[in-house]
Amino acid sequence: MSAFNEFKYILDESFRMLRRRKASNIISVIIMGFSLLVLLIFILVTLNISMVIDNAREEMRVYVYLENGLDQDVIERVRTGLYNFDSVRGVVFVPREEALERFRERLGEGSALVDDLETNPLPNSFEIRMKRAYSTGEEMGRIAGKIGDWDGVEDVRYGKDWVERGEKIVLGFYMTDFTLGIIVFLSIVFVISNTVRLSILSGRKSIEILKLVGATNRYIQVPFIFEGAFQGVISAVLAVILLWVSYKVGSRYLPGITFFRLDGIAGFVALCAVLGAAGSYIAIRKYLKR
Amino acid sequence: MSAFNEFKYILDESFRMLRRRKASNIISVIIMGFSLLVLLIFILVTLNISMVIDNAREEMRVYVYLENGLDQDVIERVRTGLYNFDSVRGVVFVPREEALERFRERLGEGSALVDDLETNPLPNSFEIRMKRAYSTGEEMGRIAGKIGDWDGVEDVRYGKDWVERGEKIVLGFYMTDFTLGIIVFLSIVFVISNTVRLSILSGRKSIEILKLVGATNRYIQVPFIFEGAFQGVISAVLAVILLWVSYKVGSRYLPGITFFRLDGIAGFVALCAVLGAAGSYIAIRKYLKR
Amino acid sequence: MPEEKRIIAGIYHLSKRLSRHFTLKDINFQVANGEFVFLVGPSGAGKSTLLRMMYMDDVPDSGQVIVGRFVSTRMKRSTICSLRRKIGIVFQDFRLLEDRTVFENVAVAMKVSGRGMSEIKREMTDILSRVGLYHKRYECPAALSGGEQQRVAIARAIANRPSILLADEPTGNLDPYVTKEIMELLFKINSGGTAVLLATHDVELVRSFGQRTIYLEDGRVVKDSGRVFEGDLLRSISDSQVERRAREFRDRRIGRGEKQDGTGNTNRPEGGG
Amino acid sequence: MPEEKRIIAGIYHLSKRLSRHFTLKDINFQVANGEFVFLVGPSGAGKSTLLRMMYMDDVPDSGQVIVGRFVSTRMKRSTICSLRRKIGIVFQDFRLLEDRTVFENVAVAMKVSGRGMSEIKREMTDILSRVGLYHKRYECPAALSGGEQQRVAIARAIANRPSILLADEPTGNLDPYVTKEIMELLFKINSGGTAVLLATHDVELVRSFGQRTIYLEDGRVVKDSGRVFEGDLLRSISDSQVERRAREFRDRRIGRGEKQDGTGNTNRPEGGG
Ligand SMILES: Nc1ncnc2c1ncn2[C@@H]1O[C@H](COP(=O)(O)OP(=O)(O)OP(=O)(O)O)[C@@H](O)[C@H]1O
Ligand SMILES: Nc1ncnc2c1ncn2[C@@H]1O[C@H](COP(=O)(O)OP(=O)(O)OP(=O)(O)O)[C@@H](O)[C@H]1O
Ligand SMILES: [Mg+2]
Ligand SMILES: [Mg+2]
Repeated sequence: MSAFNEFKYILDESFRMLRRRKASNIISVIIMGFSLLVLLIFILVTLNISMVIDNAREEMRVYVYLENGLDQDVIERVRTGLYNFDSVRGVVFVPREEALERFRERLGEGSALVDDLETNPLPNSFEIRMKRAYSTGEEMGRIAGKIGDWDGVEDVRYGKDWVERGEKIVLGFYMTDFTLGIIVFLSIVFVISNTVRLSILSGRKSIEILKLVGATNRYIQVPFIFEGAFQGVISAVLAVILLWVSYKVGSRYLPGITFFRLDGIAGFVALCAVLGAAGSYIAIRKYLKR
Repeated sequence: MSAFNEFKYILDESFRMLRRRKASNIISVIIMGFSLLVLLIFILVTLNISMVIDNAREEMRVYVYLENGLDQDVIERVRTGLYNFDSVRGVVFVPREEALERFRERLGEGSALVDDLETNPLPNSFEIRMKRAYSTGEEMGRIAGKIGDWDGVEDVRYGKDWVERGEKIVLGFYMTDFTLGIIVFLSIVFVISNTVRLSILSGRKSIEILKLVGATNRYIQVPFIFEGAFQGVISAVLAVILLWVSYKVGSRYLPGITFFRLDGIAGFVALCAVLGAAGSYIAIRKYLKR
Repeated sequence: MPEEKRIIAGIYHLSKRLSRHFTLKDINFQVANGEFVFLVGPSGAGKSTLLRMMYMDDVPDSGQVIVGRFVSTRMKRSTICSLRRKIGIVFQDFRLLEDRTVFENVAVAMKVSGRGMSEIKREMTDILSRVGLYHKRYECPAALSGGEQQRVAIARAIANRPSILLADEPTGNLDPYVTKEIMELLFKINSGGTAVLLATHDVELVRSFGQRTIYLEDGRVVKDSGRVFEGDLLRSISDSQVERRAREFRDRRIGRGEKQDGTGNTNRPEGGG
Repeated sequence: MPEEKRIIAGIYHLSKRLSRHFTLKDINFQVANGEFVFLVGPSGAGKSTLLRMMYMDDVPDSGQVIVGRFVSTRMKRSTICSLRRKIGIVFQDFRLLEDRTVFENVAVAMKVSGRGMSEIKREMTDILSRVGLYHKRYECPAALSGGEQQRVAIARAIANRPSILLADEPTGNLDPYVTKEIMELLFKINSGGTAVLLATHDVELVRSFGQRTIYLEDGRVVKDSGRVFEGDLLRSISDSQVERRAREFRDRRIGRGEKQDGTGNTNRPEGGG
């Protein structure tokens, strides 16, 4: 009976508190919502850039140049060998004629050069697409080394310089992004936890009085924790909505950018609820101790 | 006498208030400082990226290919003509032999192709560096069009496709960055203005009492405005210091990134002072009206 | 003695509905310069509300309040602070600034009246000694007993030597001995020319002094033991001793370079019956 | 009647230094179950501080406070709330929750004691009528007069039918008529078995009732008109009428399924001289 009453009263108290502390709640939710919005923007930008990077990585190819005048079965043996690598996703045979044609296209306005050639200096080749997870300079270097020793293989190339330079840039980006991410994340944590503190500061007096009339810590605490969770949810939802609106506007100019998945959003909102509750719990503890 | 007293008292009151409302001041400064830190990070990243873009833009060249076997004075006339453009910063003559050498280098591992050539198919050319402000596809297209009609000029090229594609990417970046910048800026404004509101919420009672003992609005207001300015300055300084530390750490991994200039920082701090003061003024007005 | 007959505060046909349960109805009374008036009534009679109207923290629904040269129906918001600097108020719930010491609480009222710090320091000793709190001048209200807080409130109200003192239950938290001292203090201030309107439920206290008493009940004035300008009361007001002291007091103020009496230049005939 | 002799609250050699100016020195007294005791002393004598020690809002520097089964020197922080739910407290400054109605202010004390909503609603009518505020049950403290606020504080303190009621100046803001009613109410509660310790500066009030009176002055007990377990007092406590009512009251509580008396099972002999 009493436990049930306590539960009921605490719940009741929690809902009443939301109404009573409306001004401070609205202000807190605005602060938290916009802070979270900044955090979400950061995450979304990181997400989209890393998707661009992944796509670029998928474009990378290893070229296996074959010796001139090989038998068809040697070529087939090479092909089979290439497919045996775990890291290889696909192999395409490029005849030397097609290679020259492609070269001409790539030169673009300098294509007159090709016309001046009397013979086709290019060999037959295989073009290897790597599996996404193995599209690294390291792995490409490793298989290139092996393939280079095979019979009938003249040369293996994968734009070593470019790949390494690209990987350096990507690493730089991730390092910077990660560092900034930590700073931004900590900033948001500080902003939100201090907002909770500031908000609870104005409830000191009620806490004092409730303690004097014999309320248990739980009775006093839970409504604040509930308030924290509520603020967390509402501000998370606010942030997501604002982000979504910006996304809708932004995706007109930058088609192809992605938004968060629905389960990610749900998880984020849940996380904010938990963090809001925890923040309130920590902030109120010191008023209860005395 | 009385005006002097009022001035003295208001000043005195302002300093006392900082001490009295220490908890709420510290909390507010933390919230604002970290919010501003996020804003500053955003601005600094934008700044550095746009410097990279500017540098890339400076690398762009217009190539003027000359007809074969021109007289030296025709070449000189072209050179003079090129220098007459306002947008041209420098002109370099590239003999056809050097051009072939460069091409060989650019092909890198495909340089065998060049060795197969029997004659040098490349012409003499001028390489034009544009002034920074004119390094746009539009301007390059404009002068390319004019130069193309000159005597002795075979062709003018400036990597039209590349420049246009690059400009599209840069435009996309600036659009995105600008949009995000507005969102981030507004978020920070909301966060800070609401922090001021939340902080003043806890001073309501003192305001009420001061009004009842006959204090003028100025006497009540100025200390809060002063507090707002103070919070603005301290949080701005906090944000700058935190940013500078992150910058120092970050610049080990990314040498070459720049920090804000000292006058920019001073301006920022001053701006925060003004905004803090204005925020407090707006927030307190409603308590004074009643 | 025409000067003494001036009305420092007048309430004319004031009505104010506060809630379904309570309305102040057609209140009429005036307080003369230098007069001492008790406002008596049971809990919830409307004493505090009436006083609140006099320091213009609330506005009547109809009727008028005139305090000094300030008229409730012609008040701008910006002049309310001038009014409050001319009157002293003891609030029933003290209204002390929790985060300031006793000294600062009293000083703030003097500061907002534009008085110099050296003057404040000089007078503070006297003011705080009068209420017996000089030794506690650096304590904050939280470290004071109920009665001590009440005395701080009184000290603050009299600090500016107001032309009228509105005291709401100023001895509710005081023991008989301190009550007597405070009442003597109030009479002394009164005899210096300050009109006093003292709201209380303590009928004993009122009876023991025999001053003019206004009885309030359920928002109505049910009895007014004296009327300004009626024979017997006039005599008591223009008592020669009081008058002399009042003049001395004013002279001192003029000596300090202040205006003679900012709140005293309205000579309004009695408005209500 | 050995049960009546139980001590519900005892203070043993309590000393507490509050500031340079004030120290409670070696306080000793006990309150028996169902006793009515006045604690009288001038402003700043230490009445409120002493009461604060009894509801364990502050701890003595030395000595002991025992209330019911709670011993100040062996208290865990988590049991303080149990103590406070067993006693009723009227605070000198009311301590009402500003943002709640009269009903909610009283209900919150009943809720934290785990009482059901239907019971709270049923009893509220009676409690609020007793202090004459039933018609104002939906008002917030800001809309109440000083005396009305005080009565809310009293209502809250008696709402849980505590075994001991600590009342700090419960009639300071009340007019004589309401004061009489409240005192009658307190006596009625007392005669139901609740011990009452009433701090006041109102010596008249104390004298008129002729109850046991403890005089406090400057932090010392200077006189205690009665001692528990001394002849005359014992008689007055074990007055047969009081006893009968007390038993009825307890029986009713048992009938509601509550423990007989959570605070009454410490039978500690008098500790101090
Ligand atoms: N803001 C308000 N809203 C509604 N009712 C109010 C408000 N303020 C006061 N009242 C009501 O007006 C009545 C008069 O209140 P007031 O404070 O003037 O009484 P009082 O004479 O000062 O009593 P006390 O001696 O108890 O202080 C009370 O019944 C109170 O409940
Ligand atoms: N927290 C504190 N710090 C320092 N001194 C205090 C503190 N609390 C109270 N005092 C001092 O202790 C003395 C006793 O205070 P207390 O409140 O107990 O008096 P009281 O008997 O209740 O008086 P009153 O009738 O005026 O309420 C006072 O002089 C007060 O200034
Ligand atoms: Mg009142
Ligand atoms: Mg007290």
